[in-house]
Amino acid sequence: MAVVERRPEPFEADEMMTVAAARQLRDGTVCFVGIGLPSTAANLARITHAPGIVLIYESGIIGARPATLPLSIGDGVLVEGADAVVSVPEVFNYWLQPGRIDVGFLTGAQVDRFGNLNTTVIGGDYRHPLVRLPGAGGAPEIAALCRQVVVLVRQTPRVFVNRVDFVTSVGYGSAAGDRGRLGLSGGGPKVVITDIGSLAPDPDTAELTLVSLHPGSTVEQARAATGWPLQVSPDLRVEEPPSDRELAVLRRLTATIGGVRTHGGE
Amino acid sequence: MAVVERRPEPFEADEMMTVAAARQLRDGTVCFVGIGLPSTAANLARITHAPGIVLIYESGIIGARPATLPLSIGDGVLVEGADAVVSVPEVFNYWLQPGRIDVGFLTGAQVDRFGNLNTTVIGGDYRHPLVRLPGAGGAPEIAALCRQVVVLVRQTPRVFVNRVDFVTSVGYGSAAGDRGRLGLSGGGPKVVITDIGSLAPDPDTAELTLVSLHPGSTVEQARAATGWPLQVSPDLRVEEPPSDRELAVLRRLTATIGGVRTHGGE
Amino acid sequence: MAEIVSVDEAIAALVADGDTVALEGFTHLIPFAAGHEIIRQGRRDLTLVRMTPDLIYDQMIGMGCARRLIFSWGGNPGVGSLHRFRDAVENGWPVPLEIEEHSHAGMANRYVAGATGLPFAVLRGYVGTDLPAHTDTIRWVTCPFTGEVLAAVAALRPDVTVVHAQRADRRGNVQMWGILGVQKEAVLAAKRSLVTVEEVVDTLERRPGDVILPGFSVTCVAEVPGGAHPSYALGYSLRDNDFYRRWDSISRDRDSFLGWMREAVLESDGRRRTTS
Amino acid sequence: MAEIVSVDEAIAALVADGDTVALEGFTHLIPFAAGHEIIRQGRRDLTLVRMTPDLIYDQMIGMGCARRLIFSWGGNPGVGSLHRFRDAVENGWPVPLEIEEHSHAGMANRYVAGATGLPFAVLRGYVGTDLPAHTDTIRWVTCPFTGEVLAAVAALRPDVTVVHAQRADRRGNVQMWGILGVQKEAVLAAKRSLVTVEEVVDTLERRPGDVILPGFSVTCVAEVPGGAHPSYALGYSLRDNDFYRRWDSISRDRDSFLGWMREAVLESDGRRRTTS
Repeated sequence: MAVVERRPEPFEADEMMTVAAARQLRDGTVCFVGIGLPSTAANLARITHAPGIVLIYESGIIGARPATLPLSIGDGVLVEGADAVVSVPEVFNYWLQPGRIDVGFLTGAQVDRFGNLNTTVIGGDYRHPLVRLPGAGGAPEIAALCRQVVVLVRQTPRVFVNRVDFVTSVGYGSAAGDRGRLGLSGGGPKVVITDIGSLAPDPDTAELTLVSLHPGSTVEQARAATGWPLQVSPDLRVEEPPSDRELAVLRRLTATIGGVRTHGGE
Repeated sequence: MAVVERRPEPFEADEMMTVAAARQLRDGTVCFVGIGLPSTAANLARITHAPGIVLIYESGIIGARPATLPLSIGDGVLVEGADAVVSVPEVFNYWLQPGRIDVGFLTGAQVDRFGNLNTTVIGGDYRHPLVRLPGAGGAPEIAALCRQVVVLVRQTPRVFVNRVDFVTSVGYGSAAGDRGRLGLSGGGPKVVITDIGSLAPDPDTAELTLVSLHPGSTVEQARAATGWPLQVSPDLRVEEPPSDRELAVLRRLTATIGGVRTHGGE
Repeated sequence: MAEIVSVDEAIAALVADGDTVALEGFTHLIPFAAGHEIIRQGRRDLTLVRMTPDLIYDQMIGMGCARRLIFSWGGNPGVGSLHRFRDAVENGWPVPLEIEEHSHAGMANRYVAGATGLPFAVLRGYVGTDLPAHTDTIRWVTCPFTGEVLAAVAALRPDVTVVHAQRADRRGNVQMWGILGVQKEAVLAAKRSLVTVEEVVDTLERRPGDVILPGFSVTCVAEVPGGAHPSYALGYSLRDNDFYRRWDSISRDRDSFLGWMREAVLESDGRRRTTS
Repeated sequence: MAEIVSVDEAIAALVADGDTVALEGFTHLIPFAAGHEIIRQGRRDLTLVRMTPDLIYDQMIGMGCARRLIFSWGGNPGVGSLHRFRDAVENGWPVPLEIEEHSHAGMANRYVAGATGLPFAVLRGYVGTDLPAHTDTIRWVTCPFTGEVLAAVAALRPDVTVVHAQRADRRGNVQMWGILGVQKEAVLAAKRSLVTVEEVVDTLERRPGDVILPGFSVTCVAEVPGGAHPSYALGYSLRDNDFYRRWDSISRDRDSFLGWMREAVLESDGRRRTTS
């Protein structure tokens, strides 16, 4: 039989970002999922390489297996086929707080050099901000208490700042060892995945350092998109492009976000 | 038509005691029920004059309507027809603690002059008691937090003591005003119903005082069964004997306690 | 036993100007119809409490009902900003809006404290963040056994809590299922409560995952079919995700917002659902 | 994911001499078979934890498994005393038994603290009683908002919790319904856990009022039909009230107790239920 050579399917930067995030999740991982890219990535992992992954949504869904992707964290599609649905106090107090979650996904309007996240206010002061963001949601405790945190965020100099305007969620504070000093039980951001590549804390300084590039991205691009002098890991690697299967599942998933237009019981 | 005069049905002292307790419960009362006489009395009230009474058992049953009387607080018969079944932490934290219960029933191996109850130890010291009783169960918080407490206990000098050996549940402490000083939100024992009559706290001193006698009982009998100089209310009344209907329902109920002998899944 | 009334009677009886009012529902079962009735009845100076303000609070804030907002995440889920909320915080329009801001874990525990009759709740939270510096209802407490310092949050005790549920029976026992959010705690924490329901039935047939609020713990029940739209009631309706997306453009501009509110809420009698 | 094993393997693997062990079940779903296996395997110096010691702890105490008991109500419900518990406390037979005594509200909250990863829980309790003078795990904490003083109880973190449930699936997800007690909290508070179940099934069909313990939160599951007898599993068996009544005379006398234990437990292989 002749081997037919195919050109790899072209892909968007956001798709690479989502696939890279999905690859962080091993089978059996207990994963606290936010809405948007994290939800897409976690479900991509569940459908491809990690069928035994346990997805927990802060709306109280444990062991979610949504048939289509939810638009919000509380779409009815999350309830069907889930192992359990619990109250919001229970999901935070019984499941997140005691450290039962392996990986928590987070994002932010600002991410700083030490992986701290801001989703509260930008500019001005707290009472009179230039931009009022949605606020904390579940993020501060996810950042504090999950064994590992994966941050998913697009990389621009406005987002990747030297110091966040407001610490909504703690990464590594202002130096290595700060998490221990604060008594935070979780491990902090293991990796920050962007549309350019991935950053990880330097083992000595806890400063976010470029550890991988997506296919086609460059170190210069990453540096230009970062608001501090970005260090590059000596082991810088290039992420594998999305496989055909990853891309196919991802595109099928994203096409279903929020389902079709429906009337609310009228 | 000729009116047929009937002799009143004879009854036991325990039956009078249970009927008197049932009469304390108005329709619509939210009632925290312990096992034994309280459960019998509360269900008697539900079936006779108080169909809208809400019975709560500490095993987590809210709005119980058992077809037969349970032997234990956790018999399956309590689950059938109940409005809701909640966890034990929920029944204490969400329902008892915030003061949602109108009436709580209690009993004790000792009851003292100020309505304090002992279900812990008698004689010796705490670590080496003469008699080890079952302990507190739900009683301390029922005594503290229900709007009113009704105590059901047979009256003997060993039970009705001047001062309990161990305060498991607080009545009125050692004087009027003690509940307020302790910050207890519930009203304390409104009435102590015995096989001889009823005692209620004196409005000025909070000392338990004889306020009613069951038919056929005497003040002398009550005094002889009480371990402190028992005061008698100037308004001492005699309890109405059980009606035929009360007796009939009560006897039907008590005949069913614990159901018939059943094999546990063998 | 809860009284069964109409939603306009219930709002008139239970919600007064200046009250602290919680409308809860975590994406699911959001009591939109009751919120619209509060807008129609012109309530002012409310302290609005809600974990996720969502569109209903964007509307109430934009219509000037609120003086203060207590919350933990104020966005249009999966879509973007709440423009009326932002306009109030950033520009004081139509009236200035004070905020009291928490995390979800903090807000959930504040309701739990309220529901359980405690003045505060303890959690592992807020450490190292900038929130405690701005929010006085976050403090610290020391464990009397281990000496560890933990976060404490003040109990929430709303004057009124309003939620939507699938069903109630004629004694006012309320049944809800699907995503449960913090509704049970929010009702039990409040001094008074209103539950709007899809339908009042003779008997509540129990369902897996349902929660019952006994009638003696609820003040009023009102039958409002579709009363959660554009949110939803599992088993009765689907979330109107398209309306959530459209709200972004309706609400971005003050005039377009006011025009929509006039037509869809103020000039509606609240019995027909005209919000989409 | 929970591992599915036999009850004797599970006890051998999870319970060691000197461990703090909680067997929970509030009248309903008491894990008798697992308790008997602990007796058969001859465990010693256990700290036994349980809100309502019941017959199973009377048996374990009488057989000398326990050094210490943490509890809130030790009786034979509706019948009378636990004679072996009393004999241990009053006379030190067969070995002295230390006790750590709480109210139900206190014990329930100690499990909640353990399950939620907090070192203590706060409640309105114990005020004015003689319990705090004898129990060091009851202390006091001051509300940082109101200054009010409330009771604090230390978290319970058993080495092992054992409960019985109706069903589990092959991934170790556990399903229970009926009276729920404090089992979920007791399992989540423990470092290791064993759930014995009436049956292991392919798919858990959900039921009204059921609770699911996800497989990732449970260490071991063992299929033991009838494993709660003489307690019961709603939907599978009825409480053997007659045996509870008979226990009063079996257990009143040391020799009659030992004779019964030998025949019904020690010489049983633990696979057939021979306790009645």
